[in-house]
Amino acid sequence: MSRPVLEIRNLSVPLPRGADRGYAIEDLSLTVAPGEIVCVVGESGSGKSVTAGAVMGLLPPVLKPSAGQILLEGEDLLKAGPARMRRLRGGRMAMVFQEPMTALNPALRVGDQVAEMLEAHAGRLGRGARRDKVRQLLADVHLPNPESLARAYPHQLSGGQRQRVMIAMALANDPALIIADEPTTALDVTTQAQILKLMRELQARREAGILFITHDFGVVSEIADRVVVMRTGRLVEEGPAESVLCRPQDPYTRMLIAAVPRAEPPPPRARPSLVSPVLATRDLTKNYGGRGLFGGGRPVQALDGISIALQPGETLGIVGESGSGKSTLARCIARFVDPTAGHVRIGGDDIALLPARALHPYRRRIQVIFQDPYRSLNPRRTVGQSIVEGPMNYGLSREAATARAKNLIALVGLDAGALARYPHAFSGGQRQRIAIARALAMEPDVLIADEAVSALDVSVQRQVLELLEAIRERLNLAILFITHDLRVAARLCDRLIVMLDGRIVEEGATAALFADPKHAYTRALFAAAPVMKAPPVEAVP
Amino acid sequence: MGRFILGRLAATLPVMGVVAVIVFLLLRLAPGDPAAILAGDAATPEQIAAIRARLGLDQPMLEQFATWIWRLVHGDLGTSIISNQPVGRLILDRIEPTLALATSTILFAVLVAVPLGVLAAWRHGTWVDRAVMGLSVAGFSVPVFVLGYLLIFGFSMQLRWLPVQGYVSIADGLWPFLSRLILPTLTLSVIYIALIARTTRSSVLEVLGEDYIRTARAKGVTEARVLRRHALRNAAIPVISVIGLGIALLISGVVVTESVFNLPGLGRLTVDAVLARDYPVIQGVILLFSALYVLVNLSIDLSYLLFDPRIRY
Amino acid sequence: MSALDETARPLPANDPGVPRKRGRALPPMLRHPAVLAGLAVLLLVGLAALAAPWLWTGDPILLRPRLRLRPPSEAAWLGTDAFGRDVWSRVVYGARVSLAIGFAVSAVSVLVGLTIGLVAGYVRWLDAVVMRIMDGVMAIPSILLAIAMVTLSGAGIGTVIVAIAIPEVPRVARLVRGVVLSVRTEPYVEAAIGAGTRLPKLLVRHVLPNTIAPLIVQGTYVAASAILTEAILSFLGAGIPTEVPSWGNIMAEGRQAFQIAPWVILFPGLCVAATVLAVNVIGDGLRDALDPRTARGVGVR
Amino acid sequence: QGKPVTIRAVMHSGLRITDPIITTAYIARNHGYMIYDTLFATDAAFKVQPQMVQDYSVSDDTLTYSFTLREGLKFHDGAPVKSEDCIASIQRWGKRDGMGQKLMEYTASLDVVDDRTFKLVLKRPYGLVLASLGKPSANVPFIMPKRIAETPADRNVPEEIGSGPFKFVKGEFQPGLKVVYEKNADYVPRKEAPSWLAGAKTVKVDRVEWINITDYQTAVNALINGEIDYVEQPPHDFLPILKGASGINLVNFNTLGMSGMLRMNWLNPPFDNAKVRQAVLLAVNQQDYLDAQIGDPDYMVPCLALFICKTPNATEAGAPKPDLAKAKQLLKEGGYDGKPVVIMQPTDLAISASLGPVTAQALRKIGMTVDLQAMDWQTLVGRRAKQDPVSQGGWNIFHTFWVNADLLNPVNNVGVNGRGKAGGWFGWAEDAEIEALRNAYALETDPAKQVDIARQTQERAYTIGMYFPTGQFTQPAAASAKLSGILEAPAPVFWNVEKK
Ligand SMILES: Nc1ncnc2c1ncn2[C@@H]1O[C@H](COP(=O)(O)OP(=O)(O)OP(=O)(O)O)[C@@H](O)[C@H]1O
Ligand SMILES: Nc1ncnc2c1ncn2[C@@H]1O[C@H](COP(=O)(O)OP(=O)(O)OP(=O)(O)O)[C@@H](O)[C@H]1O
Ligand SMILES: [Mg+2]
Ligand SMILES: [Mg+2]
Repeated sequence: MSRPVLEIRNLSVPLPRGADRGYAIEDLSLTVAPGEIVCVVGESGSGKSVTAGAVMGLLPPVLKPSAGQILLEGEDLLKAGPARMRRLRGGRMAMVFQEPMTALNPALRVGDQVAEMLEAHAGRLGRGARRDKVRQLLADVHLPNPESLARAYPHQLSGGQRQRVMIAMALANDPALIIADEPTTALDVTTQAQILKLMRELQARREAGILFITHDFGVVSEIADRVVVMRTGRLVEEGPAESVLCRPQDPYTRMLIAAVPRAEPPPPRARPSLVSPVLATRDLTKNYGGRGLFGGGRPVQALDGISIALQPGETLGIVGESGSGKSTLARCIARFVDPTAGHVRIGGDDIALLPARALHPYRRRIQVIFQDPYRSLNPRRTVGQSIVEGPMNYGLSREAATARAKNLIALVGLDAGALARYPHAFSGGQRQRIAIARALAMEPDVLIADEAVSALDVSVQRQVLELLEAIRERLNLAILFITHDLRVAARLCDRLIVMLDGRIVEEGATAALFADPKHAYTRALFAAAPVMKAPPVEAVP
Repeated sequence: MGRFILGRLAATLPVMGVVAVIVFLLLRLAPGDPAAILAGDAATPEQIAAIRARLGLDQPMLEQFATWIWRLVHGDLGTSIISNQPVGRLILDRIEPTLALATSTILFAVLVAVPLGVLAAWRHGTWVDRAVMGLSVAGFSVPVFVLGYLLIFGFSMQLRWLPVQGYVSIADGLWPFLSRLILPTLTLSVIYIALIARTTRSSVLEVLGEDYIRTARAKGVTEARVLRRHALRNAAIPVISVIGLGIALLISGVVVTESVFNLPGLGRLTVDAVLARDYPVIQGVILLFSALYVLVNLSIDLSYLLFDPRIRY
Repeated sequence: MSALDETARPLPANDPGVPRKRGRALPPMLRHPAVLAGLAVLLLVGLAALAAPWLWTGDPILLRPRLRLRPPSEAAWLGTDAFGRDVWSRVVYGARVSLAIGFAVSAVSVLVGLTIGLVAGYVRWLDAVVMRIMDGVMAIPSILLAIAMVTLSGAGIGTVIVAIAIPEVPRVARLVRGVVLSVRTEPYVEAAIGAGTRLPKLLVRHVLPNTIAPLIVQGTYVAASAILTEAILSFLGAGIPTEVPSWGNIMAEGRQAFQIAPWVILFPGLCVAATVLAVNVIGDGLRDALDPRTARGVGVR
Repeated sequence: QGKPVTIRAVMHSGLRITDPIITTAYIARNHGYMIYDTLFATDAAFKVQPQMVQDYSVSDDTLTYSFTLREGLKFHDGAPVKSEDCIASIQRWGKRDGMGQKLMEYTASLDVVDDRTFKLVLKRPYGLVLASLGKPSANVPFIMPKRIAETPADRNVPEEIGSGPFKFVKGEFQPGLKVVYEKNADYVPRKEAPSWLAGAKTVKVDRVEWINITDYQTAVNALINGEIDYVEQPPHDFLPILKGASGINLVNFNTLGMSGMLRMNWLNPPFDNAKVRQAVLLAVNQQDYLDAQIGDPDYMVPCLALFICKTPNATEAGAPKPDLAKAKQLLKEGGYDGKPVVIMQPTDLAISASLGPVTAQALRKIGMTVDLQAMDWQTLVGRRAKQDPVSQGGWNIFHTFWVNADLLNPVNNVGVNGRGKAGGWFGWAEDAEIEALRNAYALETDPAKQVDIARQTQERAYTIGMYFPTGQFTQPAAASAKLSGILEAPAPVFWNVEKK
């Protein structure tokens, strides 16, 4: 094998004092050969981004590498001066970031942003030549209509298109090394699949080494030549993709791999007997916008005649790409927004068009768990206060509510001391448990989980899903489970609904749907999902 | 877009209506009687009453208000009670110095403050940052008139570089015009510089933390370019809106600065009018100032279009 | 006068990136030497104001026309003013009034603005009406509004406070309304709605606390600018009556004699500058401490 | 001929009302002296001298006055000055001015004899005909064209046209800011040397600009810096600076000076009681006022003569001497109940602003409760006209000041007007005895007897507590050394002034 494009030797980056551990990364060594894709995986906070930042020389000032070497084509970057680093950045190494929404300057045309890469490095290129090159690059990443697209602003592009622009930008000067820090995490599955395909294709053509950071083993199995697993700043395992995925040595790796949801539905449970549904909607419609004297914004039909029914003890999954109206449906049912038309029945009563005042008795019966665990708890109130608030609103005494909170906090797997603490003292997964406890405290009939696990690490995700499963069993709850991730849906749901553009395009029992998706969109969704090709691994051998 | 502008213009009407009502009520409830002022030292109550009647001040308030608004809608700001001149003409006579002072202040302040603010943000946490911020806080701490006196004392009385007071129209020569504008501009811009520099700093600081700045740096673009092309433009909106909101501050400062430097502008016209209870003049000028404020802020809203392509009305 | 406060934008309801212990917002700011100095100055001035009668002061309004405009001496440390009153006594007693004005104006404008902002932010149909009125008040040049109001109700501390506070109200209201609008879409607020919490409780428990940090910051700026505005009102002849010494009216009365008796204007001027500076510095410190965005690291190797 | 010679002057206030008949504002009077001429004028010896009038004669029964105008008098619009113009002007002035009203009361007819001659016939002998027509201060009977003088007496004249030594430049007039006058080339001065307001009004410059600078600090700095030539009333605190500055002269043009006045409201308690008023007069000390107001002994004239020291009517008869014990006793006798006394203090008028606090301190010393209310001058002007009780926006005490020329005798000194609510001056002092004395003074034609009546008037005024004179003072103007020939006069005049 030829000389590696990137070689990190015994790199350590200390954390500032007061952090939860001493080093962001500690004694890390890894190499990337030309034409190779090296995936760095690890849970959140394991030091993946810091590694990328250290290579690019883009660490925040508080983080300074204290030991080791970073060799880019043999040159030690830690010894390079600012001017030299500037030359290398974008020249010999380039980076693609996680958030395509924010990584592009919203005020500049994308073509100019790509061209800037050329201006900064290939200064000799004339204006016209630059324009041609930009067009070429945009075409290379399969952007339609490169000519006109170059004149667009970032907000006029979809997330996938933006990520393609970022990749085009990275490719502009034929770098030896491309670092991609979770480039697909923010995209929906179909787009993610396209981007991954693109990266493979480019890498095959260009012979650049790619350091690909991700926390998703599905992605790893799709793209990696070699895998590096990190945990709390240290390298725990490394090797060819094949061997790490199929024969993980380190228990941590095994645990990670085991946590990856399989895209196979578990065997169908005994369906709850058909009683009258606890929740049903009929022809639910919601239009946004078009309001106001002078018209505020374009009108959007977010929901278009949705009819669903939910039995006690049943879990109904709703999948669909971003913007398909899943959250809107949840919010209409919970009456955080007012539906435009249609019916929402709780028990027998239609609450769709009730005025806010009259809603009070019904609120208790539907509870929502939100996507963002960091924003769904009031940071200024203790966990206990947050949990007892609802029951007390419905007349429970403080003592009784507190007793109930204690039970629930135990039920969700936290100790009673948690009640006295504030949300910031908990991790994302723990917060999501607290949110579940809060919802359960209301003794609801229906629990709506809107992307309740999407923001969590796979390992944590798995725990929360298990919790929901357990609760469903114990309390005979009806759950409306909203997700964009088919694998997650497959694991939990009895029935699935596939949404597209505010409409239901397909509906059926989970297993049946997986076995034989009817609608083209559903099939596309299945095809795109990154799937672990390796056989299942038990967490504990 | 045209629809949007029209809509926004229409939305300024209620605001101006509120201003009109407030100003009118405030004045009519105020003690002090222009009739008594006109009547003078040796006047008898009957004379005062006669003058009140002639000025229409004995009419019910609602009627007075209706009359005023009716005339206003027809472009008639009324006639000064004291000097008998049409308010429109008084304002026209006085508008030039005020505009000159305000414009030069804004220009000067922006030219000084924006680079300072960017510098402070770029050198965040260093002594440069602290010095710039310290100075601009200090700028907020000295009463305008004290600063004015100090500048006159230093530059006019001791150094004799610049005239103490007065205004010369630009039509009568550039240097005479400028020389009389320099000190008032300096005096008035201090607060404005402080305001803009602080906003620029915090806005640029915020933008510098954005992902696309990291992207730009990852491209190997020079720092100067990062600041100019990526940071400044995206930081512009808060800065521009503070310039607009600061117009109110500026107008307040103008009132004081004009009396310290004897600039025959609108600020003094208003203070004089308030002291003389010259209702039509006060109403006219305040309405004008408010309209100016509203329009400036409207055009600033529109200027966002230039800076942020995401905004599409 | 403090459009400056527009820089004090509402803070994000919480900040996922940097977990922070509750109540820890203040101490880091205390570590800033400038903020410490500001607090020290403010404390000093505040103590002096409280202890005015024991600080070797005489009657601040006692006229001794025969001793007018005497330079600082043993008898009158800071000299005398145009009425022969002792400048030291006036400045020390003036601290009471000026601080009271700063405090009262910020309290009044914050309280009124908070109420208006909360209501406007939460009661949809009131919002448009109330905010138009606020826009109207904001469009009127504040100094002119204040002059007009002082001449309206006669000079007095109360009037001056109200006159300075009213133009500040719309700014506070807008700030609060902004916070409310952003907070009301927070998931935890929706969760509370879902838990059946009714409006008043919702506002007090979940919305109000978010406004406190920006309001404290805003309040300090308002206080600082109120002290200055009072001076300007006095300068324009619409300030606090001369029998109630305030830094503003001491300076305004002394400006006549600026060149022959600079001490009359110098000492209160220094006090105003130092106090306003101190309050502003504290405000900046608070803002930096309370706003996680400024704490975010920015840099390049 | 090069650039026009221009005097730039900062007057005590901005000119807004250009009609010197409808307002008593001194700035309007000064403006009047620029563009109008008078039939008679007072000279430095307080003698009334003909000005526009060539000759006049008085019939033996002293009832008929006949006036002949000088030849060649022309208004600025080119029309000759005729008798009808003078009559119309006198009649309009007679509706506004106190002395004018009195004169009209006694006038049977005013008739044109020919273009240059007119006749005034009295109903009964009246001693102040010439003194009225030659009245030096507000309101001065200025002569305007008939068509303008026919403007109703409560309405500003539409045009500024006179026959005086300067012409008003309408196009450059900015109310409250700037007034421009140019030399009236057609003006024919008298042959006599100028003396006070009488004699030759010879204009020696091309233009005079009055610029209003509200901030005296700035005005004085501008004068020192050579940007302006003249400051009419630099506050006394600036005089040491001006004395020290090179190229500046202090010109005490109004040697007669000015006086401050403490005025109580007779309608409201406690000052509806003569004993309480008396107590106030005994509590206050003129020297305190002068010290607070002026400070510099060179410019203050302690003087308790109500009709002004160093003038024919000067006397200290009846003047109170400070006596706190007696004051306290009178206060008790007067039944003062401790209710706060409202003193209005005009903060924006430097020269009157300093009087209020002094009074407040004096009244507190004898045990009165004082509410010193700060306000701007125009609020004061509005409020002092209110006859209501204090609780309804009335008042107890205010201070003002006068040019001494306005106080010289019982008839023109409004402070001793005793007509109460029926035509009295603010404060509404009411006293039949003093009114009788004033009438006697007006009708008396023998100067010696007039002096005696004036003395009695003063004694009576002090006894009943009509007002307290807070002291006389002079107010020099500051002028650039380039100016010469500034005349002494009770008003600042710009004829005879040369600029190098
Ligand atoms: N600017 C910073 N200041 C202090 N500590 C930091 C900073 N940035 C990162 N860290 C710390 O460094 C460690 C590694 O963080 P890093 O961002 O590399 O994690 P990651 O593996 O990329 O996680 P994720 O999957 O969430 O992106 C974490 O403990 C984090 O708290
Ligand atoms: N408050 C709103 N005002 C206007 N349009 C809205 C609003 N909320 C959602 N929409 C629009 O409604 C549509 C459906 O949005 P919704 O949030 O329900 O999608 P989603 O399926 O939950 O997507 P995601 O997976 O990204 O959460 C989208 O086009 C969105 O832009
Ligand atoms: Mg990361
Ligand atoms: Mg959603």
